[in-house]
Amino acid sequence: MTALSPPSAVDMSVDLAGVRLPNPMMTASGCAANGREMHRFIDIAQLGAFVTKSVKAQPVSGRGTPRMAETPSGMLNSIGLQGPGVQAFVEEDLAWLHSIGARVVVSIAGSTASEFATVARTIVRSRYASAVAAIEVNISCPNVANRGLVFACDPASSHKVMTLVREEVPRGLPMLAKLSPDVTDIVGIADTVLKAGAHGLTMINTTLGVAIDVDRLRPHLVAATGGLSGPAIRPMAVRAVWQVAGAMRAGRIKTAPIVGVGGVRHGRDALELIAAGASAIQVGTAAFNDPTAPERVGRELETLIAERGFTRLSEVTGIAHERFVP
Amino acid sequence: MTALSPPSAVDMSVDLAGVRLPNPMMTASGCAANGREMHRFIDIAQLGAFVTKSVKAQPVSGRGTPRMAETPSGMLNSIGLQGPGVQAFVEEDLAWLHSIGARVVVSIAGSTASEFATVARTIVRSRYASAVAAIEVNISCPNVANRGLVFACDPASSHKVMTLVREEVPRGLPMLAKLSPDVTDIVGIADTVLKAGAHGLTMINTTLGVAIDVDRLRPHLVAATGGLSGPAIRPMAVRAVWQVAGAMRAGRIKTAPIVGVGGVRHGRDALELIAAGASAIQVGTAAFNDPTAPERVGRELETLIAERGFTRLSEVTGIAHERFVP
Amino acid sequence: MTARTIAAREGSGVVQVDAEVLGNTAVGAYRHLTLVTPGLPEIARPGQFVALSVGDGTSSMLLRRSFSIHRVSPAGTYGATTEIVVAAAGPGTQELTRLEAGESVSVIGPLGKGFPLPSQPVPCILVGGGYGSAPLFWLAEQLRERDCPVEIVLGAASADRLFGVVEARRVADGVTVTTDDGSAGTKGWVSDVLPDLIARTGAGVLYGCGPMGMLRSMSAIASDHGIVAQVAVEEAMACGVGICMTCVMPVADQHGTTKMVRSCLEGPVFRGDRVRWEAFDDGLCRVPADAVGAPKEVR
Amino acid sequence: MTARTIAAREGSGVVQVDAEVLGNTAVGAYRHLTLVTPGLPEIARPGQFVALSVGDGTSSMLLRRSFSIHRVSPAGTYGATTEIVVAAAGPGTQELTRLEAGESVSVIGPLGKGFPLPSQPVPCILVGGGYGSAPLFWLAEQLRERDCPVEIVLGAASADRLFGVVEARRVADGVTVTTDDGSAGTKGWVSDVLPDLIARTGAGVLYGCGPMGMLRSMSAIASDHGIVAQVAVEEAMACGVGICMTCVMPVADQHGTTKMVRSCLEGPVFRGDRVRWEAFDDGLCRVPADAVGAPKEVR
Ligand SMILES: Cc1cc2nc3c(=O)[nH]c(=O)nc-3n(C[C@H](O)[C@H](O)[C@H](O)COP(=O)(O)OP(=O)(O)OC[C@H]3O[C@@H](n4cnc5c(N)ncnc54)[C@H](O)[C@@H]3O)c2cc1C
Ligand SMILES: Cc1cc2nc3c(=O)[nH]c(=O)nc-3n(C[C@H](O)[C@H](O)[C@H](O)COP(=O)(O)OP(=O)(O)OC[C@H]3O[C@@H](n4cnc5c(N)ncnc54)[C@H](O)[C@@H]3O)c2cc1C
Ligand SMILES: Cc1cc2nc3c(=O)[nH]c(=O)nc-3n(C[C@H](O)[C@H](O)[C@H](O)COP(=O)(O)O)c2cc1C
Ligand SMILES: Cc1cc2nc3c(=O)[nH]c(=O)nc-3n(C[C@H](O)[C@H](O)[C@H](O)COP(=O)(O)O)c2cc1C
Ligand code: FES
Ligand code: FES
Repeated sequence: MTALSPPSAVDMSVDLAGVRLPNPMMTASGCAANGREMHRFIDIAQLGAFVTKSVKAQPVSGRGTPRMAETPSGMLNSIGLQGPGVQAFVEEDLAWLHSIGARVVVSIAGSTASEFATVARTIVRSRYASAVAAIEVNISCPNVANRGLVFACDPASSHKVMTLVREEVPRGLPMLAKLSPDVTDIVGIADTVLKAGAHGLTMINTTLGVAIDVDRLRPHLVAATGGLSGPAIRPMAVRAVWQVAGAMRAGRIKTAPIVGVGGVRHGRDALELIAAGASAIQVGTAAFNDPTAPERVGRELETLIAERGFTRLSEVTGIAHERFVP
Repeated sequence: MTALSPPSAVDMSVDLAGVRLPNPMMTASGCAANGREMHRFIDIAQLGAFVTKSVKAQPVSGRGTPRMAETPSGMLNSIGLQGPGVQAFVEEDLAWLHSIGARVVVSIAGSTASEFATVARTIVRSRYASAVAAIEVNISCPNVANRGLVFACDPASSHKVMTLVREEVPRGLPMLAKLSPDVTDIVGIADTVLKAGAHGLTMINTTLGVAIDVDRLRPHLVAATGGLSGPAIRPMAVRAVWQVAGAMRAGRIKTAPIVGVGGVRHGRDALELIAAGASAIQVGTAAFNDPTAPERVGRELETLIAERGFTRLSEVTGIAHERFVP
Repeated sequence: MTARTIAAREGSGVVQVDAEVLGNTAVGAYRHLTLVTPGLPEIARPGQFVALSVGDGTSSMLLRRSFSIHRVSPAGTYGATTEIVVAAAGPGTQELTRLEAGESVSVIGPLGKGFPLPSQPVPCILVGGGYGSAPLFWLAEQLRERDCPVEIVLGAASADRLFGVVEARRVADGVTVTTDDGSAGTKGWVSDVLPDLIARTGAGVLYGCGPMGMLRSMSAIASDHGIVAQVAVEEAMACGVGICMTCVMPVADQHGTTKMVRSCLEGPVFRGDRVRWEAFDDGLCRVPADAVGAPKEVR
Repeated sequence: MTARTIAAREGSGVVQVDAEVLGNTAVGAYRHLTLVTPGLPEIARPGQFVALSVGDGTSSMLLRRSFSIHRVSPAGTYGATTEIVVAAAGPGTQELTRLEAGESVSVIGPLGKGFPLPSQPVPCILVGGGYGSAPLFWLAEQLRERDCPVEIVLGAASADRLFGVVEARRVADGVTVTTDDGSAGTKGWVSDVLPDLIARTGAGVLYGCGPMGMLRSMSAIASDHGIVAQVAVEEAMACGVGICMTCVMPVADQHGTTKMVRSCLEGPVFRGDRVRWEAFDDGLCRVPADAVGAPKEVR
């Protein structure tokens, strides 16, 4: 991407359920706003794809503050899906992303299964739909109809969301289901959403955490609980990808591309997820430390792959399964 | 405990389901071997209790190596419950712990529910049983009868283990169930084990993770997966304690003491768990960095509690629930 | 180690550099850091800030720390420099205040919107609480270039927590000092001396930087006197660059519509009468019920 | 900063100190660190090691790093010191090799069992691979005090990865150097020169410290010649003090029973013929089927 790229020509392109991306690097939803701010540091149109902040049907103020707490090698957040609502998102954000030529993965959210469908419909029917490379369905958010239980923690709710969204998404536009690690059996949830029509999986969303303000002796976050992200959770992300890719390789569940996310800060972190079975990589919290991270990690990853003698990224996807002798 | 103690006299004693401990500090199972090694650095008889490495009925070699990988602010381990078996444990380890006057929490494990019961029986009937302050039932280990699924991830298996162990444990000896965070609903599991007779809960065990060796492009651990521990997972531990203590306070599940464990390195970390609802604290991975940590953290905790104007540790247990206004 | 530019996209108005620490000296309770930051000074304005990362990539602290720009100098013996004043509050600032000359630190800036300058030469009062005074001297110079008479009020808990009393005398027409404990200047708060000072100077604008409570009472005083307060707020920030949404606060726009806006992007300087101060209480800020997208149900 | 004792229980044979770094100098590809470690030198023996922590408590690296003790000196201008030789391998050793004089680092030691010394004055050959030679010079001195003739063999990938050639000449009766690339001494491995050297000197004991492959072939050569090899192994360690169980390896006891023993506690020095070398392959070590408590099922 820049002059620092290795001389070797590694084919970094990715086939994301039929959509070709020039490289595997993406932002992570909610960790790059809707593009303009990060575009001051790197050209986001050069990324494999830009992932938007999860958008709901109506404007959402999000939570009060404090909304975040720093934790060892990570952070907790409880933003509460703040956003302008899908209409304003299309007119302002998607329009701008379209104008700069970015490949966009639109992350959608809802409080009910039908809200997801409404949001998806608005996106795919919008005049900027040509910029959309994929829809990422953030099922790791609370379901008001089920005591606020996160959709992704319940197979039936997950299935319903994916089924309704699939009806809105045209052929050829991949639909990614974004999974939560906070389940007893992530392979089971993966199986469910793939059966419901997901073309790929994004793993993982944050894991639930709490930090206590030890001076005030109360929860640090105004919402008490928040999502834990950053390098601290990387082993959980690699584990989720490892388990689900393993189940795919063993034929226990349908095979589909996996987008790896969770704690990627350096190229070697991305390589861990790729070797465990991911086809593409999202960089979230690390961008708060370094807003060039989504691009930098891609460069580092390319160098590492070249150094190991491969000529194509796809040769490395899932390689750790082949090299593992139990 | 040492000359560095604050002048203020905070009553740090703990009532652990009827057993009085002079202070809340414990080692964490598997993070202090069986005492002799750590005793070279601190007097383990001065701790609230010493928690042994989980012991099974027969000798166990554990896994091959590598058995560990360092991760950001944490580590993965797959020791595989290496140990001498309960007979040798009693004769060598429990005997020694008894001889130095330690209060011992014996952690027991099994591959079947009845193995847990066998181990418990051997411990409580041994000649050193008087040193035993509590039995900690490590249900976060694989159940051979259920495809290796961890007992703690399945309510029925958890219930069975606790029921069988309860029959072996004499009145007055608390039985703690040690829970895994790798479940969709930890409050549900807590409810189950309390109904099965657990007198207290230890939370949390490690969470499952994978690290990839990016040079060899295969899993770093010989067992592929391992347990993630250390400060990285502290927000998950505080969350588990927060949720379960919250359910107890709301009367949704039986009230019982909680032993908080997960990522405690400094006094303020312990204070987070205490404020979230823990009555006692275990220090695990941090002891690998500083073998005096179980004792040091206790001193730091006492100072923090005194600085905040409290005179008893028990006043602080769960205080964050009282100070939280949703 | 010399400074290295990591990102500097044309027209972006912001650069990311691995800065070299040129100096780190004690000033009262604070540390004054001088950083070699190519490309930054030319585009910075008073009231903007920089975001620094902690450690060298193996630190357990991932989030950036924000600091008002105290001064910039585009050219000098060591090239472009940016100065900040840092209080060692928590673990990150403790590490930053230990940086030694020659070491490297990642700096992003200038960030946020600076203080708007009056188009007319109106008298101005600049109020700094603790290290909050850091950006005010540079602001004062710019105001005086526009012929605005400048008064500076510096307040702090105690004398060692005042920053820039000498510098204030150099750049302002008058300086007032208050301390909570009376260890320097008038015993009390800056809000105690402001009403008289406004009356005496006929100030048209108050500029403030410091703790939320101070900014709030400044804003109230400005409203009472029918003048404008421009306040630089300090909301907890994870990124400083607008991508994390952690630094929001409820601010009304010109139509009176309240939104949760990012203080790192739309702020840190806000008009005092636009900030919904009543939402802040005891270290928390709740979303006002009339804010756009506020939760429907009353809890 | 001066050194501070954290733990030193009577009779424990080990201390934990916040050591002061006295010096850090380059030696070939390595760094030679001198640490002020009160209480440690008096109780240390050649072959034992120290475990250092990384950073100051906010590092993301929690686990200790182990290093052979190169030398100790109980008394000196700066008090008790311990010297180690560090190769910057991964992120932790990179940070440790950057420590500057005056900085503080937590040290625990002496740890593990050292090299057993022969009761008779038998000729000995000491074999060091790379930085593995660090503990051998001190060992050589102790052997020569017991009238054992000492030969030292130093091997490394290349000349810059040899440690202590000059020092070897000072403490040994003969020195042989090998490098993989022939950039110093004989081109080849230490195992190429050992058989002749054993034959020539009539050595009764081989002492070794270095990579596993080297220790393995040394052990085989010793067996071939009917002599004893004492090898200091390097297994990945998290704590160094015996509480984590990560550093185990399959070693047979005097009755031939194999157990997974902690190399930080029962090692790092083992008799070469007791180590189950065949269990090690390609960076992994599997539990031998006949080890105590080995998994029942064949996979
Ligand atoms: C616009 C702006 C200008 C500032 N200018 C200065 C200055 O000139 N001098 C100075 O000493 N301090 C200044 N601060 C405050 C400074 O950013 C915090 O003191 C610092 O971030 C705390 O970091 P820590 O490591 O000490 O605390 P920690 O509590 O460990 O910080 C954890 C996280 O919370 C964030 N955080 C915590 N407290 C604050 C806070 N008060 N403001 C913003 N983020 C916070 C940190 O950025 C970090 O991401 C400013 C803050 C803002 C928003
Ligand atoms: C008894 C003993 C003596 C040693 N003596 C020396 C010496 O004198 N000079 C020297 O340069 N090195 C020595 N080593 C090796 C040194 O400990 C490792 O190179 C170092 O721990 C690697 O740390 P890292 O941060 O570079 O790597 P990382 O891979 O980041 O280390 C991660 C974790 O794995 C452990 N680890 C990784 N590799 C090793 C290893 N080879 N041995 C032990 N633990 C490891 C570390 O201790 C740490 O806990 C010795 C090791 C042992 C066991
Ligand atoms: C501040 C913040 C906001 C987030 N918002 C969203 C969101 O709106 N939708 C979503 O699917 N994930 C969201 N996430 C989760 C991230 O996309 C990502 O899955 C997670 O943070 C793990 O990756 P990381 O460790 O690289 O950050 C958010 C994460 C953070 C830290
Ligand atoms: C090396 C290692 C071995 C462990 N062995 C056991 C064990 O045998 N039984 C058990 O219940 N927990 C075991 N644990 C889990 C710890 O007791 C503790 O629950 C967990 O590590 C979280 O605490 P920490 O972050 O303080 O380490 C082990 C943890 C580690 C790191
Ligand atoms: S600090 Fe990240 S958006 Fe403002
Ligand atoms: S390194 Fe921890 S037991 Fe040996």
